[in-house]
Amino acid sequence: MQAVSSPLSGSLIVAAAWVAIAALSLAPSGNAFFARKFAFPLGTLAGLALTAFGLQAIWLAPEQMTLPLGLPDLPFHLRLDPLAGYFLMLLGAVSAGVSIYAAGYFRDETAGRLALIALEYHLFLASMALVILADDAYLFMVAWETMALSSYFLVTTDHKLPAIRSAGFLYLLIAHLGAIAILLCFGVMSGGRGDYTFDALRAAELQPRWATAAFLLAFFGFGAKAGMIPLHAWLPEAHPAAPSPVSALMSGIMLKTAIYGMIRVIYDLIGNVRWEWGMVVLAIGAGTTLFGVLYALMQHDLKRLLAYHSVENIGIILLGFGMSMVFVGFGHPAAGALGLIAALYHTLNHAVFKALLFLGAGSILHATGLRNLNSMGGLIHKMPQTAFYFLVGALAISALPPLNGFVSEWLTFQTALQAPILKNGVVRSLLPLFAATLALAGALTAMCFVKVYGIAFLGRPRAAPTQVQTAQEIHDAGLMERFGMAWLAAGCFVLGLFPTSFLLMLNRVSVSLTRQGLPEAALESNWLWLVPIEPARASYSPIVFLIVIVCVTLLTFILVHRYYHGRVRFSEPWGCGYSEQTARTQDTADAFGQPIRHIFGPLYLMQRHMPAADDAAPRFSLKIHDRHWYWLYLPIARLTEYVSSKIALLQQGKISIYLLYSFLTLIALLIFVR
Amino acid sequence: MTDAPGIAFQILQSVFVVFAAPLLLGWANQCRAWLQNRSAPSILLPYYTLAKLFHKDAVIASNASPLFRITPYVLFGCMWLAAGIVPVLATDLPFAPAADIIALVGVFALARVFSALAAMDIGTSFGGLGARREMLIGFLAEPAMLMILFTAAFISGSTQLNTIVETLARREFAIYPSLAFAAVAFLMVLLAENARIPIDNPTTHLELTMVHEAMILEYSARHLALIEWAVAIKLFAYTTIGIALFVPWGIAAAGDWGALPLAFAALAAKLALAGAGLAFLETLLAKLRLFLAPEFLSTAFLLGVLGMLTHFLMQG
Amino acid sequence: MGQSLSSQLVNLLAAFLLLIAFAMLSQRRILTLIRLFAWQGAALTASTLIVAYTTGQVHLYFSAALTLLLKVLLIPWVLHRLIDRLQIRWDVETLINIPATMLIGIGLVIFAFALAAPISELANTLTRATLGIAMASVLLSFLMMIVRRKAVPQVIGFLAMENGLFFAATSATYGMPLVVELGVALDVLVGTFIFGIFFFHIREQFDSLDIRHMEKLKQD
Amino acid sequence: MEIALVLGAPLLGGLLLALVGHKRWAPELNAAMSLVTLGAAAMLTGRVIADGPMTAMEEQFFVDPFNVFLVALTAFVGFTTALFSRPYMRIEEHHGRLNAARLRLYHSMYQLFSFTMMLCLLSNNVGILWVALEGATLSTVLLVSLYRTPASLEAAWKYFILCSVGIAQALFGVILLYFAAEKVLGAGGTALLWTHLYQVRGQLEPTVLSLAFVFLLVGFGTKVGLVPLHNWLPDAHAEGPTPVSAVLSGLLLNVALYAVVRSKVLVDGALGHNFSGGLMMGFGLLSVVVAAFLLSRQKDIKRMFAYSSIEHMGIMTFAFGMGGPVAAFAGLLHMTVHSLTKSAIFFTVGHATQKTGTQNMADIRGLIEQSPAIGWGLILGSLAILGMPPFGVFTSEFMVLTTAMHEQPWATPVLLVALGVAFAAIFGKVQPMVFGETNLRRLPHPPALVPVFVHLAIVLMLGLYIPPYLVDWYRQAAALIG
Repeated sequence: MQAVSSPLSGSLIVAAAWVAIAALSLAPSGNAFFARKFAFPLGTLAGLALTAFGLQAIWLAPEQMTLPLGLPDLPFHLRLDPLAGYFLMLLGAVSAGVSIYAAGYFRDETAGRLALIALEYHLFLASMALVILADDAYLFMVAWETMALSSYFLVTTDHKLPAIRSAGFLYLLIAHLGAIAILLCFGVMSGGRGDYTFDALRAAELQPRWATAAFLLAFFGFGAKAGMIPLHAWLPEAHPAAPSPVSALMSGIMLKTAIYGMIRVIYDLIGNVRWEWGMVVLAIGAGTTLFGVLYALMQHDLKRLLAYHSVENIGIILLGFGMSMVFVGFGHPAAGALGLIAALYHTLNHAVFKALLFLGAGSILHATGLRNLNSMGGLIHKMPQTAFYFLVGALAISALPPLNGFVSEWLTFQTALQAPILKNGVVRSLLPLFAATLALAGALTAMCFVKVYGIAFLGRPRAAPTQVQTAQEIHDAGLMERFGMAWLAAGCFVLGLFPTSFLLMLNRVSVSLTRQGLPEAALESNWLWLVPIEPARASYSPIVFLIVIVCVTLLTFILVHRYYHGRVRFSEPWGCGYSEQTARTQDTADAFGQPIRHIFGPLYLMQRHMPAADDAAPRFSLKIHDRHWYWLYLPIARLTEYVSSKIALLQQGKISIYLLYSFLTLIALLIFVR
Repeated sequence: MTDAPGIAFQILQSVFVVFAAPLLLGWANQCRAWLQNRSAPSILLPYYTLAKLFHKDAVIASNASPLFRITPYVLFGCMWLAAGIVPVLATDLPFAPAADIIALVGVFALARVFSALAAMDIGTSFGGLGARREMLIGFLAEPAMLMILFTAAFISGSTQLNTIVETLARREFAIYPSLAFAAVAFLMVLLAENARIPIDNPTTHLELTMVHEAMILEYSARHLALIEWAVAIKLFAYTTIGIALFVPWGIAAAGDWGALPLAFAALAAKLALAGAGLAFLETLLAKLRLFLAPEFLSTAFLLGVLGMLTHFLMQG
Repeated sequence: MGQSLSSQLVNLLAAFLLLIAFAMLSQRRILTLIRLFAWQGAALTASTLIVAYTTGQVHLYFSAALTLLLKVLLIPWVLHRLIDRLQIRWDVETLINIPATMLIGIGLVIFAFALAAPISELANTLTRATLGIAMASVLLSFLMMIVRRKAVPQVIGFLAMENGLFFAATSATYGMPLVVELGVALDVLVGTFIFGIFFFHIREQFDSLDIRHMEKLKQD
Repeated sequence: MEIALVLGAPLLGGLLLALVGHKRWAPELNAAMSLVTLGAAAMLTGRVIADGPMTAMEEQFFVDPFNVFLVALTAFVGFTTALFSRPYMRIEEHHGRLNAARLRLYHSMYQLFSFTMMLCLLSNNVGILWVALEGATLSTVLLVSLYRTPASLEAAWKYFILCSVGIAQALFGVILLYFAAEKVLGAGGTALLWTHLYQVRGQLEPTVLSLAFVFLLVGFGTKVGLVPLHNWLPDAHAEGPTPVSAVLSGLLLNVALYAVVRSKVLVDGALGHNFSGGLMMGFGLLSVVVAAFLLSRQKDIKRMFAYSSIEHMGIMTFAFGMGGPVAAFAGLLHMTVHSLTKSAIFFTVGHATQKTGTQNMADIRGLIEQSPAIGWGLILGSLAILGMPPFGVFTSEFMVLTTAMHEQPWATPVLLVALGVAFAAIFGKVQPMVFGETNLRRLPHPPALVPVFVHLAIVLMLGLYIPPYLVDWYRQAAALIG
């Protein structure tokens, strides 16, 4: 029991358990018995254990361990400090919900597919745990790329669809390019000493020039994984392509490992943060936020829409992180700690609600076979429980109080409001503007989720019956699925209502990273009040908030029913008295985004087909293209193509020319020797 | 913070706001009628309307979901909560620390999201249209509102309305150019958020122009009454936020019974002016096309930003 | 035979070797080319014999005998048979015209001499200057392989290059150890046979030994 | 004794199979002979690891950790390839692409090829090494043209001419080396022996050696496939039978690189500075970059993986050029993992092309659907060769790159860009072949896929854990290379 009592060895055992589950899933048995019955529930238990170890580790001193694996000069180093503990908790808690959901979701897969999914799924989890535990560059890279690889195979589960193949390709390619940048970053950080343990990297004192280079590389490399612009292109392709629980893992957790890496490298390994870096992060973060939400509004594929929202939320996390860097760079560590806490809190929040939303989307997909919002409608009647959980997720992601999304955005705003302590006038006035983009994004997100929820769950079914399985077949999610969603929905509430306990945890993380936490006044307040700086400056109490709002609403309800009657008559919808009200007259997802297209028109590359006045069968179609393809990705592809076409000219098939090459090489070398 | 007089004040204010809110609406309508040379309805008309609606039988579309039926209560609750937080009569209310200005904006957003969802529940063309337009206005107004509030927050160094009001009310009189910008922006946001001309027209049911009314078309009787009431409270809350930010003088401290009459008088005067001003503006302005709304609101947003920048510039 | 005489003789033969290399470079007729190749072998044999005689290295006699057998008799004979069987007697075509080739060749000779000069200083053998000539003839053969369009002259070029190498080995170092020389000779022999097999295969597939037919595998 | 067996088994096998190579059981005999070689190599390895370097037959042969490592690798891959070629060649015969006579040639030459490589590795004599390397060309050239199609003839012809000419330059280098060594060691047998040359390397004439190294590099480098001397390589790989492609890529290139590295050690000793290393790094880098960019233009699957071999030989050349214990270790490790992975890839590619009847990548689709093992083997192998962890190729690349970062910082970004381009190219081509819809035919004989997964498993293990005795062994070898 000694081994399990230490969080580090405990976490390692969990990772090993996941690997073991993965291996066992492959064991040939009738109809993938193990994978079907045990793999995912066991994975859930492991996830819960990991949550406990992570929570424990936040409060303990960092712990290190070396495994006799890896390179001869660089065996696997592991380290569990509060930051890692926090992310392990995130991984464990969210994956527990997703795994139990997956246990139900994958019930009906064929044996071969199920075994593979269970294998890749648990390898994916284990590699993420190792990314967080890694304490040397080699193990980190191995775990990092294993994570990319296992998720790639998960993404391409339905590889017969060409779109999914190209999504998988793009995903792994960008992931690999990012990994190359990260590797180079480690190289820069080691500064030529050739020691690649994180301890050595931490100890290295870099010249500002090299530190900036390392920062840029890390930002690029991890940003590619996190899906920040302009490296986001893979994300809206790959996340929807995967089976829904996997999408939930990818959006919910995998993106967060990139955030983890960024914080680990920039704050912990490089150190001496400069405010200019923070401005870069802020600029990219703001762009990512707006881009993500504006493109999300244009989507009618539910999972794609959610994927774009992941882009947006990464932007929000980057905003908090960037502000933190600016403050730390200017020598205001307390404000910096607040920004870091806001970013980390949003990381956890996003993990919870985005996983929840993807699971909800998965339930819809399972029940109706639909991903296109334009064909959905009225699902709240067929799947009320899913509808409830999805509503929780939607409210949370829209940053509405008293759920969790609001708390972290609130903290980010509070960070921005610290701007007056900065001396630099430009930066000081820019920070609130970045906060304004956050406000804009928050409101747009609310709009987007009104669209999603209103169109998918409310209203009347839009699709003709032939398109959908017949109405009777649409059923609510199964028990396991509901359990998973309930777990995550509960997470949305807990994180939203008890932020103070998490604030203390995060304060500990921040202290362990930057040796500086929140001011005393903030920490002394009791659990009821969330106070980031001091009570007079800002406070928020979600519990009081919730109680008041529930009481008031109930009071109203009771009063109304007490003093008046509760009579209700049911009838056809009124609709201003128009008689022709069919399901087709409802707003579609595309219609809902129309004002946004109108206002932000230049941002989009639209391909619209408008029906003409005399069209017999009028059809409106709309395709939105990402401009990044045209100014970034395709030019790079063309440049590569061009270079290789020029190099290919070397090889014309003529043996005389080949001999000439050898000859000239020889002559050139001989001249060189002389 | 949670002493007995404080709680008494809190309850007093909450009840006061709920019951006074329709009065402001009635007053504004009356003023407007006068200004437009119409014979004015009674100032109490909103109360009569509410009473009438509460007595009627509710008619609900047969495909309505539970969401549709709880929304009026949620709306009403949200607005009531907002009214409890804003320092209308007194500062230092016990509930006030539960939510600062950002959370206040959050409360309004919550209400907006619920009303938009309810609008889409029945599945009529109008509901979707209204919800879409409402969210459009919302996403433009919300950042502008935050910018305005940030300006005030920067001046007072706090996002607690309490602290802001106290800082502004108890200080020596000074002209803040930044607040001037913010005030104009706030006015614009107020008009937009409360579905007033030039963004929306609360008295129209024309499909081309209606926003808020389109969302509540399917509601009737007590549900409609609650919504209408909530709308009135929202207007009241916004007006009092404006008062708290820009002309806070005369407000009492919680538990200070002596200052209360003065606070009442000051509030009544300020609200009467505000209602009249609202009516004046609505008479003067014409309804904008829907697609000019973004221009209108982005102007508000820019004014808010300008106010904030002015603050930083002046402060040096 | 004194040291100076033998070294003069070797130098003379070296010059002869170089001359033949040039002649091969400019030669258009395939039969003459084979004949020149045989002559080159003969010169090589002679020089090896002289070195062997002068230095008394016994294994060089073997080497000389091997050269005579292989390069003067066997390979030319095989080549003759081949072109008889394959009926290729037409003129040799080149990719670059012959005067230009010759000019490049002269440049190469100068280059090789310049390159070999500092090394020749170090040599204590009687034939110090020959290293440059050996290198020059290797390079000239290389050039010949580049400019020829038909398979057979290319092979002859390759064999001539081997001659140059042998010459370098004998004149600069008094020959490599015997086992190596035997191995090299075996390789050359096997190589020639494989070339022969190839000629037939190529001929069978392409109806010609023009290597322009063999430019299909390339990048596009 | 073991040396005699390592050399004798394939030689005997070659002669035997020249007589009976057309029989039904010839493939089994082929594999059996390779197994004997493998056993002998294992014994030899054990002995060298235990007792240290040794020489045999009047110092004509010698074994040290460096070459015994390659002997073991060559014997192992030689054996697995023989296993693979058993069903492969039968299927080829079944498809009518080969007849009994050609099979006899194939089997005989396969063994002779093994023999020449072993000779090349074990010989202490630079001259014999040269002879053996030329012998390796001669024994494979007829294998490349085994199908007697116009394309295969063309490929074989280019292979033959370019490699022969190249290797002739190496002979000149050997002569120059002898010329220099003779002054120190005296004429006669010992002046060409590595062991002796190594001892006196400090006294050799630098001018001559630098000149010699140029010739040796151009000569052996042609066989390594260094750009711009590489032009024979893609053609020969693409047109020969797949087992031959596998051993060419997996083994012959290594052996040629072995010769280059041996020469480098001598020259560095004589010159006292890293002249040869600079040249090797230049060639290595150029090879990596050019090959990476050419990868995306390939249509033929074997040709593409041939370019990938060029790229990886470039990485190894770069690593050895950089020198130092870590880089040399990485180079050796890379040799191992590249051999294993690349041959595994060629095994899967072989069966894939047999299933589809084409080497054109555009026509190969959906392997994973019809034959999961081939599909998984191909995609995992490709990802491994592209340097995806946790496979061992990443391990060595990591070591090369991290060493380069402090030894040659300028080269690192270039290498990384090339690796990125290579990734996009290969992965972009492999994925559609593996995934998607399919209509493949069944093979008349069950394919041999055990070798594929054995290779990949070893590579995977090396990515996560390098056993201590292997580390020790590599370290000893790396110390020899310096």
